[in-house]
Amino acid sequence: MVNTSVTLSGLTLTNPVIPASGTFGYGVEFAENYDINCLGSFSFKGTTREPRFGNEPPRIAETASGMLNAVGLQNPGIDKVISEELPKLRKIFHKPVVANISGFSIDEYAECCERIDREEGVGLIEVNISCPNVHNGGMSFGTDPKSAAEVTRAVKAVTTKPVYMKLSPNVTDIAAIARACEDAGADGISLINTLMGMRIDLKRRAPVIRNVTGGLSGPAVFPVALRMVWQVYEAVKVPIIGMGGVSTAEDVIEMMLAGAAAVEVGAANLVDPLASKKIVEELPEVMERLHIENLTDIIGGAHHG
Amino acid sequence: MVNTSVTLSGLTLTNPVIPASGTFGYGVEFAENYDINCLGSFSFKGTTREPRFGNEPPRIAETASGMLNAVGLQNPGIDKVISEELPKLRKIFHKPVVANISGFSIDEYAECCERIDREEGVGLIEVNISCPNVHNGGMSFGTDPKSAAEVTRAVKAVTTKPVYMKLSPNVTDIAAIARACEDAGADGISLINTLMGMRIDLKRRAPVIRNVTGGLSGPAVFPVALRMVWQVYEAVKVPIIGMGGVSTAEDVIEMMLAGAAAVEVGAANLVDPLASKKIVEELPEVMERLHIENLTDIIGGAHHG
Amino acid sequence: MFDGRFEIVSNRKIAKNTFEMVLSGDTEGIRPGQFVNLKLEGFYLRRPISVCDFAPGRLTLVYKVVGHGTACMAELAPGAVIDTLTGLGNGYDTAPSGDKPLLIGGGAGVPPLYALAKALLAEGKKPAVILGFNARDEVFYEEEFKSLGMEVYVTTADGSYGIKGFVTDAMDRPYTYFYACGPEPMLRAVYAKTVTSGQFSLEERMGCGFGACMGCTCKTKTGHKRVCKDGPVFMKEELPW
Amino acid sequence: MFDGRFEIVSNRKIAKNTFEMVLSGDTEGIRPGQFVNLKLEGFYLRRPISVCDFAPGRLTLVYKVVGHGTACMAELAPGAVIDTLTGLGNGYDTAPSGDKPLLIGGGAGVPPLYALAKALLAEGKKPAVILGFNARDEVFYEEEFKSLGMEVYVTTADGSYGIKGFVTDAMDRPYTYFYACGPEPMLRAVYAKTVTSGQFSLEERMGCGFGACMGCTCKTKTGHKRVCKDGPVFMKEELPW
Repeated sequence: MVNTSVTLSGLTLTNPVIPASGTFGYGVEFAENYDINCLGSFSFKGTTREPRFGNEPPRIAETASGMLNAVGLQNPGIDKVISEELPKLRKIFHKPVVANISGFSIDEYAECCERIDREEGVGLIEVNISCPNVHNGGMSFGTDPKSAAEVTRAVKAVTTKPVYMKLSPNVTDIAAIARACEDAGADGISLINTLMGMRIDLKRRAPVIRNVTGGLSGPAVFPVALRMVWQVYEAVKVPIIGMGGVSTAEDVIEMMLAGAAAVEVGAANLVDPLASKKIVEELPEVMERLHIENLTDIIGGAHHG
Repeated sequence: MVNTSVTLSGLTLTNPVIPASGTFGYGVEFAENYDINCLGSFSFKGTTREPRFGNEPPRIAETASGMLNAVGLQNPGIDKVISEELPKLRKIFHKPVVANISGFSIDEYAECCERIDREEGVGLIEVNISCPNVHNGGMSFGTDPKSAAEVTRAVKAVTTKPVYMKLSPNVTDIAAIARACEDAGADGISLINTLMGMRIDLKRRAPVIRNVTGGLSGPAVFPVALRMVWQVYEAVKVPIIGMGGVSTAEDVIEMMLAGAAAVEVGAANLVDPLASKKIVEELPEVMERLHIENLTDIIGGAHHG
Repeated sequence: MFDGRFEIVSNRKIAKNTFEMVLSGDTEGIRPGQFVNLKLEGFYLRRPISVCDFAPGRLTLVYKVVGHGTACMAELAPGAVIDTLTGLGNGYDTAPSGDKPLLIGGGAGVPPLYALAKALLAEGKKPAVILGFNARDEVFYEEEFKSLGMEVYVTTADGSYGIKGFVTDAMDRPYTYFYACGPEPMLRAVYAKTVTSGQFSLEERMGCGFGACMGCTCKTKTGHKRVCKDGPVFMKEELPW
Repeated sequence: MFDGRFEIVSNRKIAKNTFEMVLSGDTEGIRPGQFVNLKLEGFYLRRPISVCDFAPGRLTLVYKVVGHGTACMAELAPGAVIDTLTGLGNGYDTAPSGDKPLLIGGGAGVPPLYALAKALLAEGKKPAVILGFNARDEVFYEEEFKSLGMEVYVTTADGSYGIKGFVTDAMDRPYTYFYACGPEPMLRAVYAKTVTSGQFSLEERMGCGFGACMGCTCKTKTGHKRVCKDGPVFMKEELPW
């Protein structure tokens, strides 16, 4: 019997498969399709202090082996998430959840993280400083080491649970930003958020997405995500949650060989509502084929090659 | 009859389709398959002062809707290119060619550009300051506005033909780098070079590519390329050669609507040796379907939408 | 939501750029006004198509070729199998229809009204339908609706067939309730003209089609709604028009 | 190079992870030792496969399932059409072979030697062949070579069939020239052992397969060579081993 469990800053997951924020809502839609307790955990919809409608539609465009989204942090706001979503979630999901928090100011990040930190059932806080779809909606924080460090420090000062900073790939030097977060006390790094991209409607001669640009996700970005996980693994000592185009159990192994301690599955959930469940189920068989007994043994394994 | 001709800094091309550097050699292989004079032009293999073997193999990996390469600027060196390749080329190609020049120092860029500038048949110089596959092989110059400007100034000082700076997408602010090149006298901007990516061999538990990372190209990167062409179009006044995953005549139109005055076709040539020819042939029909009479009319057309 | 595999029985052109695809597969739980989401080879996102008609084991879709995806759909041959999510969206509520509901469809908005008409007739109601198109060569399903034994009014914008004008030019008749589906400008024109209550089916670019990605959210008087999950059918009273 | 469409006639397993695919299409200009490059649905890069046998209108490929691409190839059914580039690579030179050339193939390196053997026999020469495998269940084409009427020696690393050991353990016999194809370690062992001149076919990860991308360049005594275009066959004297 292979061992699929992994540990993130003291938090042990039965497997490394974590549906990514923004592709899994607050769990309810997927719980209608399968028992989501088979997952290692999941990262809930990026939550801000105020309720947000997000961007005007259209918010979605298709690309080769991927998609663009510019949802723009639509969410009910931290009050409703705490008063309505989390209680609903506790009924259907009995494992620690990853709380994904976004913001527009350092104070907002700190306030929301401090409040979510107190919530039962929250196992880890993922601080999204990399949303490409809202004006200074975090991405500005995630593209500069200094401000990334400031957010990290502010959040760490008011929280007790592991804090993972979710980084943007739209940068020249991802390692420098990861290092800045680690130095500022981050318990881990989560990457990549989406790559900024766009599509144009040839008939209308205008951007497909109302917001003009959107975030690219799906298998198309997997090689870029893998490269950045590799670079960050060489730059920091804290655990990494790797994501970006992961769609199969083999992708999970590849991400972990690059340095990820756990893996988030994003766009795949939108194309196949059972994607994350299937990955969890395929994992042991793929591990056996590759002669992997303990999944934790292969974290960063390709670096020693 | 639609008009497919476009103009780059006074250089008029019968159509905007230009096979990209590194996917078309010095033209010979493709001339065996079709008359390459149907092309607007083509950008020859990145040439350096010294002959280079490039990186050790394996140099190639496959990705979803794309590929990674880490050829590492293999080329016969400027002497042989001038004494052997260009004479061969003049026999089979009767249009101005785009000379792609790479280097490891500002002096090398200047020296090679000065020499290629004098060559008959060279219509435009594309300065590659963005090769991701060799240590300080240009990409270091292309990821910082100051050094990008220095290379531009050095090259402009010793050349008479239009100089286009080829930029790397592996940056936080592509617009700032494009602006720096324009301010330093660049006649145009050429983008994007490849996105840095990687793949790992699950059986060997090691990177597929010996160089560890490689440059991602193919349809997977098209939305990122389109977004950067869009951003650069809003940042500079000089013409843009857009590239990155272009595979069809419709992709050409989409790139031009984003702001490209001409378009390079890269990886598509490697999968289908006739790809560029087919795009040239499809272009008029696609223009008619989209009610485009003069291709130049749509450059940046999606910005006014 | 159900995840099923459907096999193509037939796939034929029935009007300009308009095709009818009949599939065999498990249609359990499908309701009029819902849509299915098709995974096509070579495309990353699924293609949402409204349900035109269904019976046990049989599903009929009528779709318009508008892009590469639907163009590739039109090329599919009988025997091909499509991974299909069914039972998506809320569907129509027939309860408030009264005995003479008016069905109003424009172009690609016509198909879902067919399954609705059957359901209303099965409830012993007397629905009438207005089918709006741009021109004669785009007209489809007039006979199908007639053969259900209901009043059918066809309008064409260029007057090349039926009543010249828009669906709103055929609405001056008594009705107890309405169901409208079509392009937003048409829906807004209907909204402005209708005297009764009714239901609108909206369209929006979708990511997942089952409520996860928030890609198709719209604003309503009762809050932010996901067209794919909380819709695509909305009550007239909900819409902030 | 030729760009053609080939239809699968048959595609069957002939040994462990090893399949034989027979295709119909234009084989004009194909030479022994060359390869074809297949465009498979769902994969961006083509799959280069060495030519095992060919006749007017008929092409035979023997391939090993090593990854997702070849695994999907193994699933293809007769009737499927594959966009195929043919006439790739230089191929073998039979002129210098003398009258008793020795063909040495290891695993996936065996197939191209079959077309070569036929060509040599057609020139009235008396080739012998050594087929090296890891174990009995991987052995293939022994009968095919025998039925050409030539000496065939099979080696298996585990001794489960034929001569126990590697191809080099079956080389102690007179020969005028050699042609070797297989994994590089095997080729280097052959290189070290051979007394005569000969030719090696090399393998390398390719981008385009027709000399454009410089993805498969190798170093030789006569300069940098592209395995796909200047090779895959190289003279013993060229290799810097």
